[in-house]
Amino acid sequence: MLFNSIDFAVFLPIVFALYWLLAKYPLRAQNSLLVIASYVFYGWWDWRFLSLILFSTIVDYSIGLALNKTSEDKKRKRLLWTSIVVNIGLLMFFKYFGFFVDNFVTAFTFFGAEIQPNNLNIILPVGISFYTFQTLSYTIDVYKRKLEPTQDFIQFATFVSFFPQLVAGPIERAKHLLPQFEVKRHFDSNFAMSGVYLIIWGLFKKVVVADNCAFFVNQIFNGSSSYSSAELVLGAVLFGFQIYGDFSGYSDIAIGVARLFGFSLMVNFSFPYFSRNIAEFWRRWHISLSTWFRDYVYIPLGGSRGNKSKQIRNVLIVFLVSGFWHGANWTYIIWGAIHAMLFLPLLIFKRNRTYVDQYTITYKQLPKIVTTFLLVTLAWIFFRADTATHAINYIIDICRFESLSVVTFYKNGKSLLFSVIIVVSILVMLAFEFKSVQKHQKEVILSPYMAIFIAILITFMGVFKNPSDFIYFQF
Amino acid sequence: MKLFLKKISALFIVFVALAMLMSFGSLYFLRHSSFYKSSFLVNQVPQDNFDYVILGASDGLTTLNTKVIDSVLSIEGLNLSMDDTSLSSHYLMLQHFLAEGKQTKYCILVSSASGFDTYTNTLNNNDYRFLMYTNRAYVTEYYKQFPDTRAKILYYSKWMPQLGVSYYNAELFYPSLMSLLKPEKRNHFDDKGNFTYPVLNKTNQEITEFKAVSVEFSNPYVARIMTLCNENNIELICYFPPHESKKAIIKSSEYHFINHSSTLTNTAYFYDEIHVNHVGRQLSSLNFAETFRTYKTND
Amino acid sequence: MLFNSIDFAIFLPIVFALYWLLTRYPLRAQNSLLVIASYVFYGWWDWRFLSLILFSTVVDYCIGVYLNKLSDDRKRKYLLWTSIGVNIGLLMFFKYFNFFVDNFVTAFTFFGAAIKPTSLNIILPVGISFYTFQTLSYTIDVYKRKLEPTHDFIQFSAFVSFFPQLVAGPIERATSLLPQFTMKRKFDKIQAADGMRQILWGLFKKIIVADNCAKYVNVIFENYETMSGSSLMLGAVLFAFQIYGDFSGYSDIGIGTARLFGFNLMQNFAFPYFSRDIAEFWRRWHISLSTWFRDYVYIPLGGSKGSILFQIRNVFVIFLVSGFWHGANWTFIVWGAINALLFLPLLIGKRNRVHKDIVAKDSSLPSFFDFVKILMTFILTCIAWVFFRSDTISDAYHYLAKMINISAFDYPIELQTYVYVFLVFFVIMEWLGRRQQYAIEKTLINYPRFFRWSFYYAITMIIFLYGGETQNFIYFQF
Amino acid sequence: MRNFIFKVILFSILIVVSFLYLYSKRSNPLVDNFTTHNNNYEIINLGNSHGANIKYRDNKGKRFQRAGNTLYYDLQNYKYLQEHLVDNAMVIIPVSYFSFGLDENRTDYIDPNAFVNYYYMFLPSSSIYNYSFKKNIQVYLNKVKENYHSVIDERFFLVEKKVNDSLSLEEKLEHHAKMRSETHKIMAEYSDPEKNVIYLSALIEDIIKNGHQPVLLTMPYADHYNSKFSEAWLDEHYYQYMNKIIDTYQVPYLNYSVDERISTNDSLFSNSDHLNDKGRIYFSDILFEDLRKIQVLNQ
Repeated sequence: MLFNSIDFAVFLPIVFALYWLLAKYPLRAQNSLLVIASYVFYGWWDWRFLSLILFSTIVDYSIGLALNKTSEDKKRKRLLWTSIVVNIGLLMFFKYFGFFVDNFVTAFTFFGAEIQPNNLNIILPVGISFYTFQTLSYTIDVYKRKLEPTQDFIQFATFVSFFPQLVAGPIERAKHLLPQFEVKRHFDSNFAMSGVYLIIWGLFKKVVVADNCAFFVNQIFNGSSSYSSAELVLGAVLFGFQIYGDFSGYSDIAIGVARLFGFSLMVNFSFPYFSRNIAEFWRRWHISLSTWFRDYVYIPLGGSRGNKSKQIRNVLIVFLVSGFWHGANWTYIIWGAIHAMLFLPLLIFKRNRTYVDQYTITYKQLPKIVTTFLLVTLAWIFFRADTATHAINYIIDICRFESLSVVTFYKNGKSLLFSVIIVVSILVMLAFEFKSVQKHQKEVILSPYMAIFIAILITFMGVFKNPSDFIYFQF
Repeated sequence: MKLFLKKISALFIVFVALAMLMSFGSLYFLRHSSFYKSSFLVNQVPQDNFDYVILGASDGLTTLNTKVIDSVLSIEGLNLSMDDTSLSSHYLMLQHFLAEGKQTKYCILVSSASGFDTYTNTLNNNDYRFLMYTNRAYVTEYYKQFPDTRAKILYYSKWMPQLGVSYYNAELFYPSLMSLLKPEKRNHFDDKGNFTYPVLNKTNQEITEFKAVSVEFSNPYVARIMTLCNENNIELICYFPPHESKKAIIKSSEYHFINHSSTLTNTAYFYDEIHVNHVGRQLSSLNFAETFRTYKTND
Repeated sequence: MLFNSIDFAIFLPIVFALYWLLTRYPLRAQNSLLVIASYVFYGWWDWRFLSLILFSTVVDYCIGVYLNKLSDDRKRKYLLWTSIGVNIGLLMFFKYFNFFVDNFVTAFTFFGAAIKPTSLNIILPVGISFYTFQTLSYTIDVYKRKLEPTHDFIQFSAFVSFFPQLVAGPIERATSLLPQFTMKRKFDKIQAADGMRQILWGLFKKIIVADNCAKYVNVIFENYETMSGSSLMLGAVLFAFQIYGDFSGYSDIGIGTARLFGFNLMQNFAFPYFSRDIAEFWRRWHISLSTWFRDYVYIPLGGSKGSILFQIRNVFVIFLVSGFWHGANWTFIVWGAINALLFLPLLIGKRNRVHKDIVAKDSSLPSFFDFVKILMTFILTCIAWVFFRSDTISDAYHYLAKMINISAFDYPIELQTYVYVFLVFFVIMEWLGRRQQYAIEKTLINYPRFFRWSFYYAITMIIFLYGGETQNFIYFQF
Repeated sequence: MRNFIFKVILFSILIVVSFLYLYSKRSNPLVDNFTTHNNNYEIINLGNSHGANIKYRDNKGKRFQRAGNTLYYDLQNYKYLQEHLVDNAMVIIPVSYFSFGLDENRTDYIDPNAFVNYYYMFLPSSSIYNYSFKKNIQVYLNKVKENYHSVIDERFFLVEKKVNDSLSLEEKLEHHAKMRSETHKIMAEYSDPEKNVIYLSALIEDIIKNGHQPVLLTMPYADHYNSKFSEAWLDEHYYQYMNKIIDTYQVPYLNYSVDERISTNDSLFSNSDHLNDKGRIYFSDILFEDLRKIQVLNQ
């Protein structure tokens, strides 16, 4: 069930009403309602996915309990590894099986042997990477005794399948979200109103910014050879905004919906395009995922202790794995590698923490921001291209510079209209975000007047004809 | 909780009211513009009586040039075709034409051979161009009959216009803003409703054989258009425009028809398989004028 | 003599000059000048009205004096009721006699008996409801020993017939106005300038806002059957502006002229259309009348003490009587009833005291939810105004029914653009001045003198050049 | 105190100055016609809009008529203009069918003071019928307002809707005659004819007293217009009074109302009771010819 679809618009009020009607009853009633709602929400795509998430929940719940019971180390380590294997195994099988088979075959044909691969047509269950990582974080925290495991299965099931953040994150840490399920939620209207404003803002970013950009991005990327270099560059830039609008829009809606039910989820994006260097970009982009990798991959590997080469190795591993996490395709791995290349010089010259506490931006830093944005856009080309070769050709076409015409953006009334809408919507988005950054706010806070203004923009500038899926659904 | 509900309803009501106001405004300005054929007919066509009216999709729009036909036969014609539509929209356009109190002696129904037979009960892509006349019964009834969501959105726009105007914002909202400044601007058609495709550098070779396609006029809308024409004593003529590869074969039927599907035998006249280009249009208009003259004389 | 007529433009300077020439003489001279001026002003319509006001003044003066002399209660109560009887009786006779006769006849014909009514053609003396209420407040205050009665007849008649507030209020309370007649007034330049400014703003409200809207409101209300829904809505809104501009304009001119003579009258309108709920609207609309009803009807009836049912009864009585006070027609009673119905939920929910302070006290724009409340209250009052304006209740009902159909979304009738421009300017000025006694009292204080003068010059020229056809004041029929 | 009064006076002077400026901005053609005289006249004519039918060849003769004028103001205009006439000048007094029925200030107009306010601008207060000082100020203020709006706000002058003159001239005159005759019949019975007779007699006596020559005249009307008035009606409302005055003062009287040289020829009329330019020239020649005969007679 898409967030920007009519079924969700009907589903949400019903669950909201039921949820707060049950406020009088004991906590279990509310939690079980949430589980049912989440399973309905998740089953809307394909009910067969439900079995998968149920399996993963049961396994991790029992491991959590067992970890708590046994105190002797060797056993606990074995339990931990079973949980990791089960989760990563599920992920590997559903998401990357096809990828490994194809590459295995190409590798062999490379050596001349013909093998007929019997790749089963595995449909990728939506949001699998998100909730597997979430349950994994639970078992690891329990193993490290940072967290008491829950005895109540329903509570754990709601934690895993909490529908706002089930399908595309933010990947919640058990330490942060699980306790909220144990305590009774009281309705706070200001908190809920801030959730509503966040939903409106998320919808704006998704329906107006992302979907409008998609109109040109798909054109340019699908026929990238027949466009001038200026158009190709603009295509990449627009994809940058498309993916940001799409993904941060989704997270905002998720956080907003969670607030309606009294839960507070962590911030997933804090204005990444205003970062002044790549290190800061990775502290602001998809915070839940990057912190997950930092806590459960980077630090176990030794993190930033040890000598320089060890640090570089850890950084490379984290970037490659997070790239690979995004999808079963070489392009994502290369995308991760590029970001690693950009991140390393900062690490080596110890400038990766410079802007940690400098929140407000000064105009002098504008060139830094623009260069960071261009570097990130360069990486996005690989992220969006279908195959690595397509991305490389794309970049080569850009460097040819033989024509700089941007005619596709105004060749007929319709494309001119879309260009105007895109420019206006991006300016509006950046204006609001700039205001929030300068005020050192964690998210864009809309006043009622602004909410109405944004809602009007959504109605008259949004793309409703063929509601495109959230990009992040394929990961 | 009560405060939250009050705030939410206040926000929602003001938003709905504002959106409704803006969309009614945009429909109002569209009604007073001539951007689309439906309001062009109301605002920029002073004459009330015509000798013939052309109803068709993109083929009707680009095959017959009423100016040529009018000069040859010294009669008065109007081209009301709209691209990307089907026979159901032509029926609606005829209703709209009559509702404006205008009269015509002949109605030229242009469609490809398959168009007369196949009928899919779905809304056409450009049927939204009648949305500014939702206050008229025949328009809402038209939208009501189709099951798909787009038709439902257009139907409910009678009371909540922002549904239609926001769904088709690129096609309705922005043209209305533009027609606020330039009400007389037309969307790609001249003051008689004609449009033509440019002459691309197509190959110049003879078309020798055509694939035969039989036509039984099984599309129910042909009969409905026929009854509507009879009620207003209009003479219905079905016209088969030139086609690059298909030839329409019509067994005897109760509809008058002019079958020019295979008259143009050179690819140089065609813009693409079913549309003629500027030169092709000139030729087919002259051909049509000749055959149409015989109809005119014997009644 | 209308405030917006040339006669008044000549009458005022003369009285002003004479009045301040007499400052050297004892107080009685000034007061007697005021009495003469007021009687000339009132007699300008029809000198026969003078006898009525004189009679009412004499009666209440004597009752006031006797009330003070007597001490045994039964007699005092007896005197009080005579005063009430005389005043209300006069009012009833002149204003409502025909109304009762007609309804009496229709009631009878309803039962089949046809009676030929002998309704005399009584011309309604202008402002009768205002000064009768004023004298009544005097006698009641004296009865309750809140006020020492005056022993100087001239002073009392000056108080009753003080021309700026004689014809359409504000209905001054004896406790606040009478003492001002006993002291000597000294000329104060700032107060006089302020008075002139208030007169100017009152004229602007009356001539530009009220008269220009009246032109369209009359057209819309007379043939509402043929009008589209949106024009009917426009008509209701324009009438809301017309009646506010007309009545608050008059009060401002009245208060302004009183200030020229050194008197301070109470504020009659505190920007009622910026109120956030009906209760606040009734604390800001026609303050003098609503406080009069509150003190002399609502509180004696038990006010907000007693059970909730009791309170509801009191509220209904107040609203119906104040509606009926506005005119001898069922529409006014229905208008009062509607306002009562709108007021009840607030009373029951104990939320009628919520909005006491000024809207958006510190910020320059109202918060969004205040804005919605203001809008809602305005819409409700407009619906009530439809009943106030229509001739019969069925007209009003059909007017409202016709408003809610598909034609409500057509384009309303064509208004000249300058009407819209001035209405928007008017709303902005009222909003900027919402914290003051009237709209432009202090808004321009810290601007240079040249800017202030050009502003007044522009307003005066606009008043002359864009004024609507002179309509007499609506409130003159009450 | 003094400072306050000084400021008030200064402010009001400012207002009065801007009023005078606006007042002087645009002259009024009617008022100029009555007030600017560069030489004495030998022949003038009074009367209402019908008086415009006379066209003088040189500046010795001048028209002093006004649309919808009444006999009372013909008298006052004459008194106002008499010193500008040479001795034994000729004064033509055209009288229309309805002139005897009108009251002095034309209170039958929709806006009762629309007619008289022009006279406030130049006639002395003694000759204004129930003159009021207040009204005088009102007129000046209205003039200021009018000048302002005509300069600033063109929309003040409503552009009359263009009547689709697909009707032929003949039908137009017939339609106009029917409409005009009905209003004129009402006007004819609006007020007491006796006082108009008195005004006309006073006018003629004054003219004779000053040694000028009065001439009564009935303007030519199209047959369409005449056919609407029966003989009996005309006698009762018009000829009865005209004959009485003619007999008492032996005034020369020219009656062109049914002169077949003009009434039958529709092309001479701009509408059923007013001549057009061609008609005026043609009628003026005839009139001056007849006037010369009378003058010879009198010498």
